[in-house]
Amino acid sequence: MTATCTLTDCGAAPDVEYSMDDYAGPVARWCPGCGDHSVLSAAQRLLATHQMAPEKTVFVSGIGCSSRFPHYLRTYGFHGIHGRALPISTGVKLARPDLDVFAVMGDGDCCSIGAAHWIHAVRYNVNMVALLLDNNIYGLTKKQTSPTTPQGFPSNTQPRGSILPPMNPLSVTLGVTNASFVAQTADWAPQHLYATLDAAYRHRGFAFVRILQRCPIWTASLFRDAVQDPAKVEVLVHEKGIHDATTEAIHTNHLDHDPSDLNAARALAEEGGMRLGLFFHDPTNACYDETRRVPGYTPEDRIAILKRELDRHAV
Amino acid sequence: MTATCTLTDCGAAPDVEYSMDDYAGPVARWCPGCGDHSVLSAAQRLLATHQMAPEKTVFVSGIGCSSRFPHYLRTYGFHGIHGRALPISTGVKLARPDLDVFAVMGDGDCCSIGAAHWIHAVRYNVNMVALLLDNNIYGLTKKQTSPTTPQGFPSNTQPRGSILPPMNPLSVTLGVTNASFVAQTADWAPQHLYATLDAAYRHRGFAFVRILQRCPIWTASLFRDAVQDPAKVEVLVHEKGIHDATTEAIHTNHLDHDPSDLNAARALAEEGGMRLGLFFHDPTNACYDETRRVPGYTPEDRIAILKRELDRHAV
Amino acid sequence: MTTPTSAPVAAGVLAPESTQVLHVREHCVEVVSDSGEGAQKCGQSFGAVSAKMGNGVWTVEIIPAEIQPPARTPASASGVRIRLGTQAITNWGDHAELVVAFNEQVLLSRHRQEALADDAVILIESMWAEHDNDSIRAAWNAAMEELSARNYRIILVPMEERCLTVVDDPRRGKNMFVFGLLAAIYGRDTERCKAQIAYAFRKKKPEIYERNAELFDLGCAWARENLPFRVEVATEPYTDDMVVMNGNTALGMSAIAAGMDLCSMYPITPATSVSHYLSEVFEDAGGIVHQAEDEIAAVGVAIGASFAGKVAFTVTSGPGLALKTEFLGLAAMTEVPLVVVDVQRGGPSTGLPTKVEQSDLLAVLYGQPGDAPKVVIAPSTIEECFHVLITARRIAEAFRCVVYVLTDANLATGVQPFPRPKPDSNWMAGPPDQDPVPEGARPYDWDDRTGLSRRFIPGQAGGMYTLTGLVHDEDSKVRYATGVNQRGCDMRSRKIAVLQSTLQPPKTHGESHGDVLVVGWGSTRGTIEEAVDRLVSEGHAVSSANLTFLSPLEPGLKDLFARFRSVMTVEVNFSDEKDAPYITDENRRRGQLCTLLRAQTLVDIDCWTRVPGQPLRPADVADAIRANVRSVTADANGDPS
Amino acid sequence: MTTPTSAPVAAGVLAPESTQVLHVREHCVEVVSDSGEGAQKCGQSFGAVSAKMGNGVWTVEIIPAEIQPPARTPASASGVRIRLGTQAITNWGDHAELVVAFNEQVLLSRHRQEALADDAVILIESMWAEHDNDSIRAAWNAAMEELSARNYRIILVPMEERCLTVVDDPRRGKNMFVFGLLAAIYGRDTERCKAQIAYAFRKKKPEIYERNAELFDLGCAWARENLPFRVEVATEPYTDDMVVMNGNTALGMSAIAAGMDLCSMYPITPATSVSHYLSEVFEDAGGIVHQAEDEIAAVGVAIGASFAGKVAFTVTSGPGLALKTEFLGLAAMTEVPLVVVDVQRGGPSTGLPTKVEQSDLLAVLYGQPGDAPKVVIAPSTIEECFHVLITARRIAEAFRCVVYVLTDANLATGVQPFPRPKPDSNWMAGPPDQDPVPEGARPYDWDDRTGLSRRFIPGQAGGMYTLTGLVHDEDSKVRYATGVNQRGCDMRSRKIAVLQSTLQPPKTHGESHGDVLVVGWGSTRGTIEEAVDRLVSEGHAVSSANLTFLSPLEPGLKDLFARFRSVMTVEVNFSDEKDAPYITDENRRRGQLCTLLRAQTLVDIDCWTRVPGQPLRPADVADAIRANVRSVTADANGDPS
Ligand SMILES: Cc1ncc(C[n+]2csc(CCOP(=O)(O)OP(=O)(O)O)c2C)c(N)n1
Ligand SMILES: Cc1ncc(C[n+]2csc(CCOP(=O)(O)OP(=O)(O)O)c2C)c(N)n1
Ligand code: SF4
Ligand code: SF4
Ligand SMILES: [Mg+2]
Ligand SMILES: [Mg+2]
Repeated sequence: MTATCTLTDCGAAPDVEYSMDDYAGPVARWCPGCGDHSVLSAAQRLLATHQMAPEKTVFVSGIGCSSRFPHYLRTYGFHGIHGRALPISTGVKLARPDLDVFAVMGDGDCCSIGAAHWIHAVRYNVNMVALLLDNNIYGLTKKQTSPTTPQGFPSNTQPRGSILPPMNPLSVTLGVTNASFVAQTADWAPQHLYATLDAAYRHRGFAFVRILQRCPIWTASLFRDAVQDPAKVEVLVHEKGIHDATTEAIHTNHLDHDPSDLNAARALAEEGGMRLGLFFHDPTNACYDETRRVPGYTPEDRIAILKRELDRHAV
Repeated sequence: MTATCTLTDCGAAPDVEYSMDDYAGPVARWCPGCGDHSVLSAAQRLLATHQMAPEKTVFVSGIGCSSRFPHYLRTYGFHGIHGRALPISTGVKLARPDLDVFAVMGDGDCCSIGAAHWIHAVRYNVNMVALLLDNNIYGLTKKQTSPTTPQGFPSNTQPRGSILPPMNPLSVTLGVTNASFVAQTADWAPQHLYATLDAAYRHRGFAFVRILQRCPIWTASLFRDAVQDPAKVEVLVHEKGIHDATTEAIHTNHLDHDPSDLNAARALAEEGGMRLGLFFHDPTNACYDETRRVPGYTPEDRIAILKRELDRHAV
Repeated sequence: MTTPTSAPVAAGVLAPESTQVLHVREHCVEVVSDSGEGAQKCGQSFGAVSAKMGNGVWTVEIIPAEIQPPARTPASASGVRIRLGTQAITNWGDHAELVVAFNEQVLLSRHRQEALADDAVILIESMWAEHDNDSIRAAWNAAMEELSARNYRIILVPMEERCLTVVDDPRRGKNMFVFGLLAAIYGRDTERCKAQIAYAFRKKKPEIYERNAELFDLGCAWARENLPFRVEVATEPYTDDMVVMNGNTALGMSAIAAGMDLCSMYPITPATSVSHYLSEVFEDAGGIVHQAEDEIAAVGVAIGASFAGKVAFTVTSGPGLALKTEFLGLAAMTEVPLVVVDVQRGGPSTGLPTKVEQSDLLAVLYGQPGDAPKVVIAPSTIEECFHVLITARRIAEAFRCVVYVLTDANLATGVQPFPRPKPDSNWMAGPPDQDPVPEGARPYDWDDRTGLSRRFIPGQAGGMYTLTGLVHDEDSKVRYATGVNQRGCDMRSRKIAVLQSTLQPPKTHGESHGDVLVVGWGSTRGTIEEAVDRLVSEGHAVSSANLTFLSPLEPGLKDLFARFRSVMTVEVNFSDEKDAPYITDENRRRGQLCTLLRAQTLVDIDCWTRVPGQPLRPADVADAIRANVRSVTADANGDPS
Repeated sequence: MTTPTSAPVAAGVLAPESTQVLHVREHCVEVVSDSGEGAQKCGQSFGAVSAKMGNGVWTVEIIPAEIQPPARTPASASGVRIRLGTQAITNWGDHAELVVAFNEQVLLSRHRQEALADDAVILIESMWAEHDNDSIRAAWNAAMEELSARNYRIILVPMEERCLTVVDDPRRGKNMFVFGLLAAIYGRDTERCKAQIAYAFRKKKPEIYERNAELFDLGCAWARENLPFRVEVATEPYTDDMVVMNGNTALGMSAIAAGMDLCSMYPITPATSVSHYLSEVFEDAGGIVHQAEDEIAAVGVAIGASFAGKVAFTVTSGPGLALKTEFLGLAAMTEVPLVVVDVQRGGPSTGLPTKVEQSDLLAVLYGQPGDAPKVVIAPSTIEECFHVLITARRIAEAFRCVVYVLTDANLATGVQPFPRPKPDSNWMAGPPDQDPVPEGARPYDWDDRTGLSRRFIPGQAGGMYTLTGLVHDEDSKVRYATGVNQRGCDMRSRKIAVLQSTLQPPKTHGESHGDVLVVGWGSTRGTIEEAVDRLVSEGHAVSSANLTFLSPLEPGLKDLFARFRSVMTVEVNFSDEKDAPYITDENRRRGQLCTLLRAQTLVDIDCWTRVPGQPLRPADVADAIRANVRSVTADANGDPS
């Protein structure tokens, strides 16, 4: 998301002014054990690492448990409407390329009602970070099936079990022309989560991060195995990928994957299984907010253009 | 789309009652040379081949030049609103599995405003045929950039040339979990077009067909080369694929592709170039209209259930 | 028995022999706990048993904003108010007279919202007063200080302590102990209570029932031994069989009773529980609940199904309704029969998702660009919720139009007993007509006088036509010639007038003439009527009228209004206050029904509206009416006003 | 010169010396061809030259429904009506007095739509009468038969024959030949015409200009030699510099003049051409046109940009407006300044995409569930289109609110000269405030009296807050407590009353009292005023008033209405006819402004509305007013009415 796209050099800025606490808003109101807490901490750490000015940072969200996110940070925030975080963020970044923009979405928010914007945001490749907090359920509205709910898992709208196989947000994103950064991480792997956000932030373009997120209230069983047994998780490793020594030590299943290989990324995403890491990265794609950037103007410039136009329409 | 999924045996039904003309509505009002005419003929031929009863067949569309389609057929038709052909068709088929349902969409209709429904229709895998008439432009509203407009091609909203690389509808569709039939054909290859519609109709599930469609008014230059030089087009061939001897004779560039191989299909779609044929086919996926089918009921059945429910709430 | 002080408060000390029995015709009790401690299950069980024993009952849920707000904070308050009566109870009343609170913070929340009567009796968990944790004790003392501004009678109950004798984690059990308290106080039948507990835990293992029954007994016993009062709300045995449920369950049953085939929806509070209920039972009855990818698709699927001859409806709330705007214009234009249920919630935009408001009336009526006439019906009781989809479905099909059913969060979660309906096969739609269409019939063969026409359904031979949202003629052909749009608009609008000609003028509650007529719609009915009754008993000439049809409006309104010296609406939506800065008679933005009635009748109708995020109280409504009565009377006396 | 018969019709035979010159103060001419033959370019060029020579001009496009409908069918009729006057022309008038038709089928289309004066002069391509193709000849004869019902004067013109002397394919050239005809008939200055041709083909090769100029000369010459009449519409030289453009171009310039930064849109007729125009020039002026994936995203991007401190607007029409409903509720709730331009089109649903209607007023006002107060402005001339976004932007920012600008297809494509505006830097917004927020300031620090508050913009240190569509307090914190929603609603509504207090009462066109006042809004203004002038000249006491602000309504309406014995609105939207079956005063659905004014003023305002898919005609409006005058006068005389 910055102008540089090096994935190395994740050290903190030399002259630390803001501490993590400087980014903290009111106490987060998620349930105890909710994975959203851990994403919030990682975001605070990211803000501090990069010493982002709170007033130059905007977190945009939709509606859902996860979309309460901006309220718990001391940056500018836009808690929007359900499914529409991405058009709002696009507007913010188009208007103000000087701001750092993050979008936080739930799985219903992004993959169901917001699906068209999601597809198109990947195309636009606006320079921002998009976080999908995927708890495989509609949390806030109390347990309805979401597009990522595992087949057979019962909910209040599909009490006999979810009818469809779950949508794979990674493969959908990877199917969209112009995808430039696609990664997956998990709330219970805080080091990996942080490293992923950091890589996403450093990416110049639209960085899409799916975060597997625990919801102890409605989908407690879903990630339990993976949380309890690190061997159930495979970590993608590569020199061009996301590096985190702690994660790689805890999860001993490693898979070498070159994130510049789109076909391999798609195949990997398709296979399913629980894999954390950078699936795809192409730092060369043009960013819409850059290609569309127009020079500033003074009122006099505008008056000159208006006069030209009025001349063209003169009687 | 029928209960059988054999792709062979495309001969006409033994006892022909309906002729192609029996399906003809009023004279089509597309421009001379518009590719939509050829899709209409292919559809009429398909209807006749399968002797579909006009009253048991429904063509649903959105809004656009292409969406005028249902008006020109003598079946039931639903000329809906912009971008929403797929929810309407889903409703028709869910309610009435006995009807044959077709959706006809433009590239703006399906890939821009209708994108969320498109993604989700692929997931639902309702047993129907979806035709994307892709002229790479907004036709009806007079030349605005569409998601599939080639980069650099000027339009009335992007007069300096389309800003983004074009979206690839095949790769997006192939990225969606539960995709079951994805093919591409062209209006100027009428035999191939027909063979593709036939295969799509025979497929049990959601058959997505992208049809490259000429618009001589706004995008006359776009397919000119491919139309004039059959060598510019590559035809996918395979025993499990779409077979049409005429097409294979005209277009001598053949590529062997097994449509059951999803990764290969994605790689092929990604490469771009002009390829006609069956990219992917999986006849085993469950269809939402079948998994959701509920037994019929009599008023007495309902009364019995209501009584049970009232008992549960009795004071 | 002690008055609240910041000092520790004594537990009930009076011996049972001195027990006072309060004989009342109605009583209002609240149970409130931290979210997750089960006050709602307790309260609803108590309400259900009370109904079964023959009391009139109305229950209202107290819902926190978050899924799991921090414990021991006012924001965590979760629970239920149960208002009991000898006769039917139609609303949540004014203030709670008895409160059972699991901690002092959730109690504070109710106190601050002015939910409690000035002399309310409060039963509260005793453990916090002497808690090991300093800050908890401090919080308790501060709360007691704050509460001392009122004359509450606070009684400490050792809930935790008692429950620990049976369970390890009293957070999952206190609620049944409290149920026991209430059963003892109100003299509820133990067998019925146990049956209710068994029902509440029907999906759990039998041990769970056992343990909860035991806690219940413990609560009963404690109350019998320690509480110096009982409340007796006389019951009048039902003559009819009765059922008890909330409005959303009633709507779900209504869908089955109406012969609906498909409920197509996208989750949204407070509408979703209609589909939760239906998801459980609809498939047994040949129905489908389809959860679509968004609200646009939800209504699109319903319209597709309806076009194909099935009976479909969609259910939503404000933000979802907004998204359906375009598709609902198509349905109106193409005369696709459709039922839309809007369970209204609070606030503009995302607003107050769990709270009541009646603010979608004008959006429903006028939301569509272009002219899109429609039918709008608002049930005003849970019983009407049970019947409303039967009527709505019938009108939608007979008039080929969209019928909106407006309920709200108050009806959705309010629980009330009503006479058991007798399901009838005539309530249901028949299977779609599949006979060939008669020679020469046309898909929009409008009757010139009525605008009505026969609907063609796919499968009907000879009926093939293409439905379109473009301007079309009788053959459903797109035609832009002058006159074609005028004719289509005329015919679609005419149907509404035809329906109006079949309606009855509204009945008044009270005399059919007088000083003030209060007009309302929807869930406020019970509250308004109770307020009117109070004014009448004070000797005022006040009546009310409830409008069930909002489009078309019921006939005879102008005549009705003329029989009163003043007419006002009472609504749970926004209006400018008359005397606020900058507000004049000319620029005042009025209540939604008020606006509608003024345009239609030209009567100078006033309004009293509030958007408090909770149901109106009879006392506040009575005050508003009283002010109106006063100004009418003053005017009549020539007093300066 | 011959009267129409089914026999061949003679070409103009009179020698030039017998030329009659018609001196008129206004004249109405149509050019109509098959779609694709260029009648629009011809007519618009003629209109522009006429304006430049000092005539008042109004042009209206005749647009076929399809991109390329079959040639030689009535559905193919494409063209333009140009109404010229000595003084300003404000509307398209009643009937065309001169028509140039490229074939008899497109002529029939105009005839059938009653577009032509009973004694219209018709210049028509002669080739079809003697065509080789039997069916064409038969069609010609049938058409002549049908046309003979009127007193048209039909003159055959050998367009094809003459054009073939210069070009091979006269389909691409006849239009400039016809321009030549018109130039000769109306005595247009050749140099100006040539300059106009050069402008029309500025993007083509120079040869193209040469050829078209030659065709123009050919047309002039043929007319001079063969046509026995000329029309002279006196010009009054402009005292001001003038410009000429259509309403959508004017809106585009207005966006630049207002200092807008972003136009975020999704294509939809008839709004899209605003963005086409802007796409060409906006980037030169620091602006962006963003074509979003749908209308929801379009408004979302605009709201995001506005939140971030830039000045954004979105432009759409009915179906697109419907899709923006939810987001516009969020903008109202969160007080994001935003301008929404709705170029209204015909019909409900997809309706009549290219045709005029004024049917979105109530949808704009009431579309959002919950209370969403807003400002609504409707320009009534092309000149007002140029200025409207300057006002709208200013109000949006000063009042932190959504301002809707309602225009329509008639303004969008209508072309009219007006005094050249003098761009002013004060019209433009300054750059977003990036200074730190003062200590203690709050993001919704509503002034209690006015509801106004200061807006915080990202980049302002110390201003960090989270905007939310949930009910929120002054700090933008989500709060569900009683009173919070009421207060927010109050404050947002109050601003509208404050704005109203700054407005002037509307001026009347004509006397400020009398028998009938006609109230209108938007593009019908010119037509209504012309109709009123006719009635006044007949001796009737009739005036009109045009409302620019629809929300808040301008002050003083009740007083104004009281000065007339009867008030009626004239609108291009639907209302039930008073005397239609089943329609009563009680159930009648009235025009949209009429409904609004009745609710607000309680005056018994009548309406005359039509949805013909074309602009209203002064003659029809005059008839409607006349009927109203008659009933007022009859009432006054005690006649039975
Ligand atoms: C237009 C609209 N539709 C529906 C809703 C109701 N709603 C609120 S959040 C939500 C889904 C929440 O699920 P998800 O997006 O996965 O977020 P989570 O709560 O799980 O974090 C829904 C359906 C709404 N607020 N607005
Ligand atoms: C909600 C809505 N938005 C916009 C439009 C205007 N509109 C009509 S067709 C169309 C796009 C046409 O392009 P495409 O879908 O590619 O179809 P084509 O005409 O090229 O066949 C648009 C934007 C509309 N009718 N409704
Ligand atoms: S319900 Fe689930 S997702 Fe929502 S806050 Fe609680 S744990 Fe988190
Ligand atoms: S504009 Fe293009 S797509 Fe539309 S009908 Fe004409 S040729 Fe076909
Ligand atoms: Mg979720
Ligand atoms: Mg297209």
